[in-house]
Amino acid sequence: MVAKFRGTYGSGITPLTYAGQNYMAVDRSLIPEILQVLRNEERFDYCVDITAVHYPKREKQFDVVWVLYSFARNERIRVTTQIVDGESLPSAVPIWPAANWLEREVYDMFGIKFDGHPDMKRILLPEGWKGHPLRKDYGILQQDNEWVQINLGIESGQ
Amino acid sequence: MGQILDYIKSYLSSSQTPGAAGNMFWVLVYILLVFAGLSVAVIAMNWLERKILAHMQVRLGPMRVGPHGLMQPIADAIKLLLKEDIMPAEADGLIFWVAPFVVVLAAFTTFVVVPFGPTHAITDMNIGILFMLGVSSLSVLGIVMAGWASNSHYPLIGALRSSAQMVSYEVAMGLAVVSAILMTSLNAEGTGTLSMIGIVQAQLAQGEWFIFKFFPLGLIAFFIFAVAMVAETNRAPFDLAEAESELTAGFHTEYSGFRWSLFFLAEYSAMIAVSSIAVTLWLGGWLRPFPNFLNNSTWDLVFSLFPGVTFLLFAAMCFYNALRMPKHPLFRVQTIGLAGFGVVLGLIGLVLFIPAVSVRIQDIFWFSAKVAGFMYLYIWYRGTFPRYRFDQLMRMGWKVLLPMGLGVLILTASVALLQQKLWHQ
Amino acid sequence: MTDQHSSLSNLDLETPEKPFLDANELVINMGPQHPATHGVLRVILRLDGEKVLGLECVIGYLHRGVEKIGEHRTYTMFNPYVDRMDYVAAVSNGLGYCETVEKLLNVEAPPRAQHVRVILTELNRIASHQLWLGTHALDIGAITPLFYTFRDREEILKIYEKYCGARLTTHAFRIGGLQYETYTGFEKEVKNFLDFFRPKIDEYEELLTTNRIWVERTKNVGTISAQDCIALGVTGPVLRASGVKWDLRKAQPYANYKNFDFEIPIGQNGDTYDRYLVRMAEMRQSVRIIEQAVGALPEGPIMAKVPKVMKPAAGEVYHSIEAPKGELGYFIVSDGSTQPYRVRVRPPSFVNLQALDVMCRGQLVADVIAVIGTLDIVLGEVDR
Amino acid sequence: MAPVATPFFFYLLSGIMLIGGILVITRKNPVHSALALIVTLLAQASIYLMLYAPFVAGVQIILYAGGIMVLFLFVIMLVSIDRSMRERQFNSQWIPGIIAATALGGLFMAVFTKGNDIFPEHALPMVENDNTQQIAMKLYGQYMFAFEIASLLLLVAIIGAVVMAKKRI
Repeated sequence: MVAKFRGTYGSGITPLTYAGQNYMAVDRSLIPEILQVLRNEERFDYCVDITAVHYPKREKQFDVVWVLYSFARNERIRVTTQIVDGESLPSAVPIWPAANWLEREVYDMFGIKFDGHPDMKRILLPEGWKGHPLRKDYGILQQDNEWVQINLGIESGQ
Repeated sequence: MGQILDYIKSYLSSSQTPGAAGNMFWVLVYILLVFAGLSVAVIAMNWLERKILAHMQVRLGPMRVGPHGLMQPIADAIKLLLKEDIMPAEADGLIFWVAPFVVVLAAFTTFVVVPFGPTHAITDMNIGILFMLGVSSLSVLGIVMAGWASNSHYPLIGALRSSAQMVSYEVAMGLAVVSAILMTSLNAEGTGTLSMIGIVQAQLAQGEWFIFKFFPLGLIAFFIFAVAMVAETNRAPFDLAEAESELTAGFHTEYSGFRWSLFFLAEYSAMIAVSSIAVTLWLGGWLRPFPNFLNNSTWDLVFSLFPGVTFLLFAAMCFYNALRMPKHPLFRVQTIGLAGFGVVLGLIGLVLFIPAVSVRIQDIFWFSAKVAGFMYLYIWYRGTFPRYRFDQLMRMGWKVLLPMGLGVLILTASVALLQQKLWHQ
Repeated sequence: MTDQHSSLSNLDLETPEKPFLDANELVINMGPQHPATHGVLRVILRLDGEKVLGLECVIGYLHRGVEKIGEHRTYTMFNPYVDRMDYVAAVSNGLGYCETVEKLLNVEAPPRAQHVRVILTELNRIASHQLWLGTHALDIGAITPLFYTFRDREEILKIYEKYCGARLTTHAFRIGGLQYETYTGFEKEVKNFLDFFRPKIDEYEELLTTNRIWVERTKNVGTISAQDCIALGVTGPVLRASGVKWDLRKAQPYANYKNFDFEIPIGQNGDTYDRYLVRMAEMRQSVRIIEQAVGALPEGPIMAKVPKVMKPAAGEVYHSIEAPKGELGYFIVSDGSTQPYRVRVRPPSFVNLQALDVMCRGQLVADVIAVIGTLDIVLGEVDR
Repeated sequence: MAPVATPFFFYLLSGIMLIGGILVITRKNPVHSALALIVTLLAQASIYLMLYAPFVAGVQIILYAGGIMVLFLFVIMLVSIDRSMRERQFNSQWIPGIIAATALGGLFMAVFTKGNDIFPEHALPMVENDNTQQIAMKLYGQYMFAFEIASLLLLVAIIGAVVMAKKRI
């Protein structure tokens, strides 16, 4: 399958394998098309998970990962792509409604925006919180003291 | 002294209820007695419900305050009286304050006409059953007032639900009641009665409890009433007005302390009141089982022993459990307490064996025993059934019980008419 | 897997039905302190009278940053933390995490450890379903099942306590196998439990399955089609009740589930009643699995050869298991150090909760409570 | 049985009714008004009882104080209270008001002075104990037709309400 994709899309796709699991790194520009094709033609009808990994030292700071599953083929695939900080991605909600909350969580935790998402706002952290906690430059004890002081009326949450 | 004795004697030999005889002193005594008895019954129900429900649910229930938690209701009452009485700042003060009293008044006033025996009622009204239904329906007002005055969403929804529910089920309830009242007119004169005492006497005269009359018509009417009365009192499985998983506690969410306990008191008295209606209308009120078939003096004696035997059984239970108490110094007080309670119950039982007492107490005993059976049913329902949804509840009231009630009413009337025709031929 | 499930679902989430009589929409807030939301879930309901036009979940009240903590702990140190997510199915969480790290390290737990893991995980599935049944029935107004299920769940917790000292957040498994050998009499006690428990399922069913009110409250309530389930990523008993015969234990067997003989119960209508039946049947299947596992418990070591200081080679792994609530996935990225570079948990409750909106549209308020109950969410896992 | 302090209770109940009636029209909060109306209706039911008409009293309690008032309260509770609180209580229509009041007062005076000619000299011989039976005999015997007509009218009203409230049946 990946070979077929390589034929179509050329060097934008790199097949990778680790611990017996296949996944492919896809160029940012190919993402909308690849996801669509995976859903419609390759029958990956179940969006298991969407998440991201932060590499602050790289130029393209973020890895965004889609974990997909096909009921018809009983097969899992991971699609990853690299984007720079501040860049946005097309939303997968029109393809998989399940992506709704998952993308919101990625936005909440990493600050990656998804274009075309129906309701792009924080999900786990309160509205108005500053910072995105799963970035590597966000300390484990760090918090939005200002928010805590205004909304909870206490000096610090710790 | 002699005068007082004469006075008491004149009462004891009277064949009328004190209200009908116009004897204000005895009316007062009766009101106090009924009030005290009701309070004791509610307290007992509180303990029994927790215990019975607990045993249905493989747990023990209250065990700490007193032996087998016997003092628990008293501890609860003290707790409720001492609790802070909270009124929400945005509440409508006067209505919030009055609402629980309205509910309690409505629930207690119904007992004016409840016949515990042929002479054991505060008064006998010409419109007895109508009065009971009317006054008990007034408690909706208190509930609506409470829900509205709390100025909060959940109480308001609870109040709306409970009033809609009560108004709907009252219709089916009324139809069932009317079909029972129709049966009272099956006598030579062809006139029935609405008086609670008259209804029971009609059953005695016809030699049949109305539940078995025109089988299965009486049974169906009784069934309709039995369902509607659970809905009327907002108890499981119709406890939508206080569904804790949906509305936290319904109309009394914002109440606390003493006023909350008034709602509690009213709920249980209302349960007892509607059960009394059911017992009076269908189960022969104060009549002992088989008053017409087993009516020689031997059977009279046997049945007059029942009250005393019941209390002796309770006493025996107390002694048995006192023996089973852990033999530990810390439990000594509890063991003695339980045994003491058993002694008191046993003494009451022995007193009830005195013929003069047992004759007078019999009616009250049978009436209470029948009502107690209903109380057990209430607890049983609560332990068994899930809760109806509101639309299902309404559908049940309007689409099942109401047509059924109408059908039973028409059938009863037709059958009664036929019988009367035959009678006159 | 038939093709009908793969067709695109036609979910239309944007246009609510026009309110009847143009009455004002009523917006009410349920929770976060509400007895029927199973924790701190806040639901904002848009109502027309008592009919739900739409709802929005507000979550995050129990957010503890488990994923962030994971990046600052070594692989071994993070193990107990995962128990705190789905705290009623802590053993399953532990199994998922340990297996994922084992994949990363390229080791496999020895057969005896695998067997014990299956026994404990399936016991945990029963315990989780029992807790679900009790609270779900309580929400619908039947108070008695709660006490029955807690009485029987106690027996499972006793086995846990004897095995590893903890009852709820057990931390039963270690990366590479087990820390503790089973205690003497373990097999006998598990067998005793199975004998004790089998009639108890009948007892629960006796109370509810044919109970008229229960059936009326659950039939055709919160119905969700198979297509919608797949589109929304809903897994676990909810998916199976919609008629999709999919269970990770069969589809992509992990641990040593392929050695055991069991069936995947499915429903047809995807309503609350079917989900109830599916979970009841799952308890029976779990009993079957445990019976087989206890009967054929192999001898041997319980720990694979795992380095004291774990330093998996750089790379990333996604592994998922069938937790009682659905697919529980772990995505771990290693950079070759002693601490995971990134731990991502794919929580079943979180994704399943998304379906609440779809399932509640057009139902009544009282049904929302039934549906929250039937989704079987644990807020600790939703918020992490 | 001898009536107990009849004048006292009559004046007491009348007083309650009057106060309740005044409260109904002067309270700004419609819920308070409705509750005051219930008090009035209950006092009225008690006066029926004093007139040895227990059946009418019972019906008054069940129908008016119980059923209708609860439905009435329903509607009121769903109405925005805040708005009606802010609205002006009286419409300053003094002239029509005075005319109506004078006319009503005149009517009462006329009835009070000439009443002896209109109404029979003494109360009808109704015994409390078979009051209900008598009403039943009259209602289902003498006035059967009127009773049936009235029930038909109510049936029409019910059907009309259902048709109006439910767009599709």
